[in-house]
Amino acid sequence: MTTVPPLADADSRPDTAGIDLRGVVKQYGTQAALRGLDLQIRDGEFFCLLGPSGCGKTTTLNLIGGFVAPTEGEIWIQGKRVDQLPPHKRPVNTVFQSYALFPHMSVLENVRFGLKMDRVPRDVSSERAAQALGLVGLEEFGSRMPAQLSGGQQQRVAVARALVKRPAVLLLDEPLGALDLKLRQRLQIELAQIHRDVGTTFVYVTHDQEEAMSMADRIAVMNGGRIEQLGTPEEIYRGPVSRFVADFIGDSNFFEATVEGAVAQLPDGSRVACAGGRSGAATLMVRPEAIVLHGGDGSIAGHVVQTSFLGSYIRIAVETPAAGAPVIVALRDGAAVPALGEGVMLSWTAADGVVLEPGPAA
Amino acid sequence: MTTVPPLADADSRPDTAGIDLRGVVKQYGTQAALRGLDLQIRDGEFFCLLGPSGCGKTTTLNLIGGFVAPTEGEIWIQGKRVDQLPPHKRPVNTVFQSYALFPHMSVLENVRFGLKMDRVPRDVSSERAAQALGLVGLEEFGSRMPAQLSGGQQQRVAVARALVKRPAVLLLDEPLGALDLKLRQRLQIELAQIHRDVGTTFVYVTHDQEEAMSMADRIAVMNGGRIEQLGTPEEIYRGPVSRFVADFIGDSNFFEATVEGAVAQLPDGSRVACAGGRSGAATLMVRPEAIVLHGGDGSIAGHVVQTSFLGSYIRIAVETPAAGAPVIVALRDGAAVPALGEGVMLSWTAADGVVLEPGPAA
Amino acid sequence: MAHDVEVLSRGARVARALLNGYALAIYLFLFAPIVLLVLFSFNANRYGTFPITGWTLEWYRAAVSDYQVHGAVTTTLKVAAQVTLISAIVGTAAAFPLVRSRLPFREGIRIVLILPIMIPGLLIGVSLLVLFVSTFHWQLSEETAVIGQSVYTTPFVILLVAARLQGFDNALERAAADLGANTFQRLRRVVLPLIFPAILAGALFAFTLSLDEFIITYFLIGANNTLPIYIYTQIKFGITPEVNAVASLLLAGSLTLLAVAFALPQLVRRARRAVMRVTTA
Amino acid sequence: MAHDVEVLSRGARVARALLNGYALAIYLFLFAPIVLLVLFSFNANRYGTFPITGWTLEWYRAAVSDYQVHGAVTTTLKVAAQVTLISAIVGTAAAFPLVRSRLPFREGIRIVLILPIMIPGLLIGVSLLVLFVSTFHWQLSEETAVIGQSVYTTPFVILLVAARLQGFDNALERAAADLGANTFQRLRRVVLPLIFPAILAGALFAFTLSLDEFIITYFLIGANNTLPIYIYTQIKFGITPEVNAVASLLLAGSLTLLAVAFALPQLVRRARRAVMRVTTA
Repeated sequence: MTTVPPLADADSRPDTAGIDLRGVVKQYGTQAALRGLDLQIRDGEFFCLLGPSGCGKTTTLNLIGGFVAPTEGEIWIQGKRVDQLPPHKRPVNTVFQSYALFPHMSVLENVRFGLKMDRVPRDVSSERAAQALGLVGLEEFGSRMPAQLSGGQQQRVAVARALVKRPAVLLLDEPLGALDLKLRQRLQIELAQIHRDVGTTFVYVTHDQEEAMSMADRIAVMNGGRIEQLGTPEEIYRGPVSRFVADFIGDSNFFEATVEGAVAQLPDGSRVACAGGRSGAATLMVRPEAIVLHGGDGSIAGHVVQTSFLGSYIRIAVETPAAGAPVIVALRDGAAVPALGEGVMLSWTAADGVVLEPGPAA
Repeated sequence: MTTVPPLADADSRPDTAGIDLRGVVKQYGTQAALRGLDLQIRDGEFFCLLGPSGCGKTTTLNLIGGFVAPTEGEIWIQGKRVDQLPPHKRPVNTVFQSYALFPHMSVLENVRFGLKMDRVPRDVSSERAAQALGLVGLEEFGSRMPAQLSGGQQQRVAVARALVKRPAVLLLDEPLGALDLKLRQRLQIELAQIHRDVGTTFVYVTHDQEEAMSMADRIAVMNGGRIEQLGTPEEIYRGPVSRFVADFIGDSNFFEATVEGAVAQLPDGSRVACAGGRSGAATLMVRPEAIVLHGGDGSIAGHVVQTSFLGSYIRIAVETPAAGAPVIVALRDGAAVPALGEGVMLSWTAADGVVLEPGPAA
Repeated sequence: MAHDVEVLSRGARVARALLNGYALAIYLFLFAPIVLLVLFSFNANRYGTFPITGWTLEWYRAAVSDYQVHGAVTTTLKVAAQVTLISAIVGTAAAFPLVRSRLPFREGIRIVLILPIMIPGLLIGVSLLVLFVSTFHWQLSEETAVIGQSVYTTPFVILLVAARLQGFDNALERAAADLGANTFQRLRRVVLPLIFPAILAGALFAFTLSLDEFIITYFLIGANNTLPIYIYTQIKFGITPEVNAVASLLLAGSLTLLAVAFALPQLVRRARRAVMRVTTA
Repeated sequence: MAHDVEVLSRGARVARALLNGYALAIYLFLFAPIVLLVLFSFNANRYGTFPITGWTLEWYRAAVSDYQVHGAVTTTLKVAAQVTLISAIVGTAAAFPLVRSRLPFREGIRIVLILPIMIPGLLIGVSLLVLFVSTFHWQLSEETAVIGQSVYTTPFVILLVAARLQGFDNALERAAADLGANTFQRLRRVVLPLIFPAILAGALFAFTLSLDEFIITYFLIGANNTLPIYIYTQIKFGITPEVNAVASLLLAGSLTLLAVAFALPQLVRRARRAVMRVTTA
């Protein structure tokens, strides 16, 4: 369900810019890790592959990096077919999840390693390595050993080591996964800044939707070896194409419904507004912050089973015969908070009721 | 800094209800895990011990459960001193972080284990075990082995096994830590419901502030073997007593400031509103959602370094000479979003500028 | 499982193939003597070597009907049974404090415990001989051999059971305590059932080691014969196909026992599940 | 580290104390023979046993100046050096495909690889004797002993190096490939430097095993003497304090080597850091 249309002529040379994956299949034994992937990543964009573990996002990254050979399909980078090239001959570099810093080399030697392999003269390589360390704010750490650095510093060394070779594409494999929340948020801002500074294409793999949304120009949401949706963070949040995407990106409430025009009928008989689109059996998805309590026309009735003050908002769980699980409502701080057990009415505007294919709960 | 005043007469018998820890110290060798803890937990409340790893929260739980002996101090449960009693003689039961289900017994045998130890007749114990399994919605799973259950089901068996003995206090040691986000949110609602149903005192340990805030009546925020703040979620979020608490609960921006009355002067010379309290050098804390862009009087200037659409809100990072790190602003969806690199003015109301002791960044 | 890198240049592919071939040759070389030993024991040629003139079970028949072999087998099994019992009981009990308690020098003991495993059997034999004969003035017998072998086998049981105890989730024992079980109930209902496979594996292991042990036994058993000693004395008169057959039988027995010991944890789990299904049905 | 449960009832506390005492007794019993052996080697009493009539180094002096001991030491070291070299090179190369490749039956090979370690030396000795003498008609010599010992020591090196390779973060090799290193550069600059401590530990281990090996050597070395064989033949004439001294020396040597092998990873790391500090200063 990629939004990139397949090219009319399969044998035509792809666009010379960016990355082009064409009909890529990867089988491990009888297990398919990727089931036919068509994906074009533009030159210079910050692109995220987002999905749960096992969705094929890391396999995709490994295919681009050259660590894994595709079973079928072609991979082009900047107009050059690369799928038969070993990793050391591809114009890409990788920041690994574990950072993979060489523990027996100093930070400077780590960063210089790639240039040494390219037989760059020692003085040039020293200067470029120092520059790269400067880019990540670690000028002073060249003589340290990796084990003497904090997790965040190791991550930055890994970025410097990959960028020092000036690759056409930088691959990042969950590079912030091992760090704690506050540090992660700071490094997200830093990585986005580095991306703007160097202008290289970034392909970033993560299972953390907030991380993807906070940095990416475009996101490909993957599931079961396929791309389920591709678009900007806002496009995906506002218009998820499936229950899986809606559930994976942001919080959501789901209702089984029968839709006719812009009206959805819920299991308890209540009729609520929806964006329309398909008719008949459907799943209705509403974001917690889109629900209004004490709604007017087209409301559903329920009673409050939990109210939690969460700082920036108040979370209300409402049990209602209209839905299987409690409906989660996010109230802005300052709104009137109903008491535990109180009966409430819920409603939302038509645009906020997204209609999806009917499907079972995840 | 507990809000519970120390009792006037240290030898008087504590309140017969709830849990009372009096001057509890726990040393491991020369390392102090707890440095003098005074804590009263009320009968029937849902109480959270919240803090980072190593703060002493799990040690506190283990002291109440009887797995660890205090170096100094007394522990009273429902008017009975228990600190010298082995765990099997205390009126408490525990839900362990790893669940600790006996892998060689069926679910029913697991739940019945505690009653068997109490020599409850087999027919009575079977009935009560079935009841407890019903409470957590697992009536049908009695004959399964633990390895055949999902993580969420195992967690519920652990709750049933602990509750079947009808303890005065139920201790929960990060019981949702191993589960994924969506399941954790559902079980949070379920646990709160079970708490209301059985009326037992719950003492819940977690490092996840959202989890603590969503369920607890009161929270004790721990740090370095002490209680740093004790109160309801709202009290703590709105009025953190220290930079540590502010940073741990919710997102926050910190400014070094010199405070006089209700005005704080920042390093770049700008003067902003604050709640006042102390005078002189201080740290000013403002929540991201309390900051208004394009502010009027008493504003600080900066420029936007990142804008991220995160669904329920839009996160703006603003670099300003007034603060060391980029200031994070949370805009409600629908607000006007400034462009990347644009100059902006930030301000907030006096009540939102919380004045804390001066201190270095965490 | 997977290669470190799947996409290879041609040079790298050739190098890998060569290395694989070389490694296979090494493995063949390592196993060849044992394979040949077994092969020759079925060889009709009565010099117990190439050429293989035909297949026969005669040497096995001869070995099985030899009264000297009978005696050696009886002694071997008697000694092995005693050694197994001693090692399993003593080893299990000694494993607990090693993992659980605040025994002084616990880490030191653990390292030193590997010594009886590492120390050449020759030295254990010599030192026990000094102790028993020169110091205690004991008569050498099956019992002295049992003690000597136990010195060598018990550490294996200790280490196996200690490893299981180390991996044992302490929370399980805490949970049992929390639910009202006292120390003995915890041991009986939770700990022992769960470490039982390790004890059994340790016992099987001790049994196998005892079957095969030569040098300690040789020094300490006096006039008696175990199977390895029988083989050794026969070899002195020359290699015969009968000895090959006896050695092959000893090998087969040892390998079977080791295989069972390795497969034990899974077997126990499966058996338990089957019992569970019957009791709860 | 900690007890499973700290707060105990009185009964449980007594039970624990008893168990600890019992375990300490077991450990003492396991180490007693070795300790006595060393003790007696310093005993002035010339029967090499209790009573201890005084302390002396005379038996060591006698052992060191004995020309038979000289010859045995020379042979032992020559054999051990060759065995070490063969095992280290062959074992390291054979470890790679075991961990990395899609060798057929890889899991099978890994299990079978433990066999030469588990199989009694007696059987290895017998089967190699059959192979060398009856099949190849070779003359027994130091070289046949070297081959025989290598069959026994190489699997240890393979397993040690394979364990290190198993724990080796594949991402490191991927990172090197990603940064432009071809297969040989990856091996030279990343893999070998990082598994070097394991190879060294394996070599030391092989050396120690070779020093102490008795039964395979006894069958295969022909007329030559190694230290263990010397001790064995001396013991036949009766236990003397000289033999105790030689055995103690062999023990001390083995233990020192083992200690170094265990401490190696840390030593290498420290040495590397010191070198780094000098080069970058």
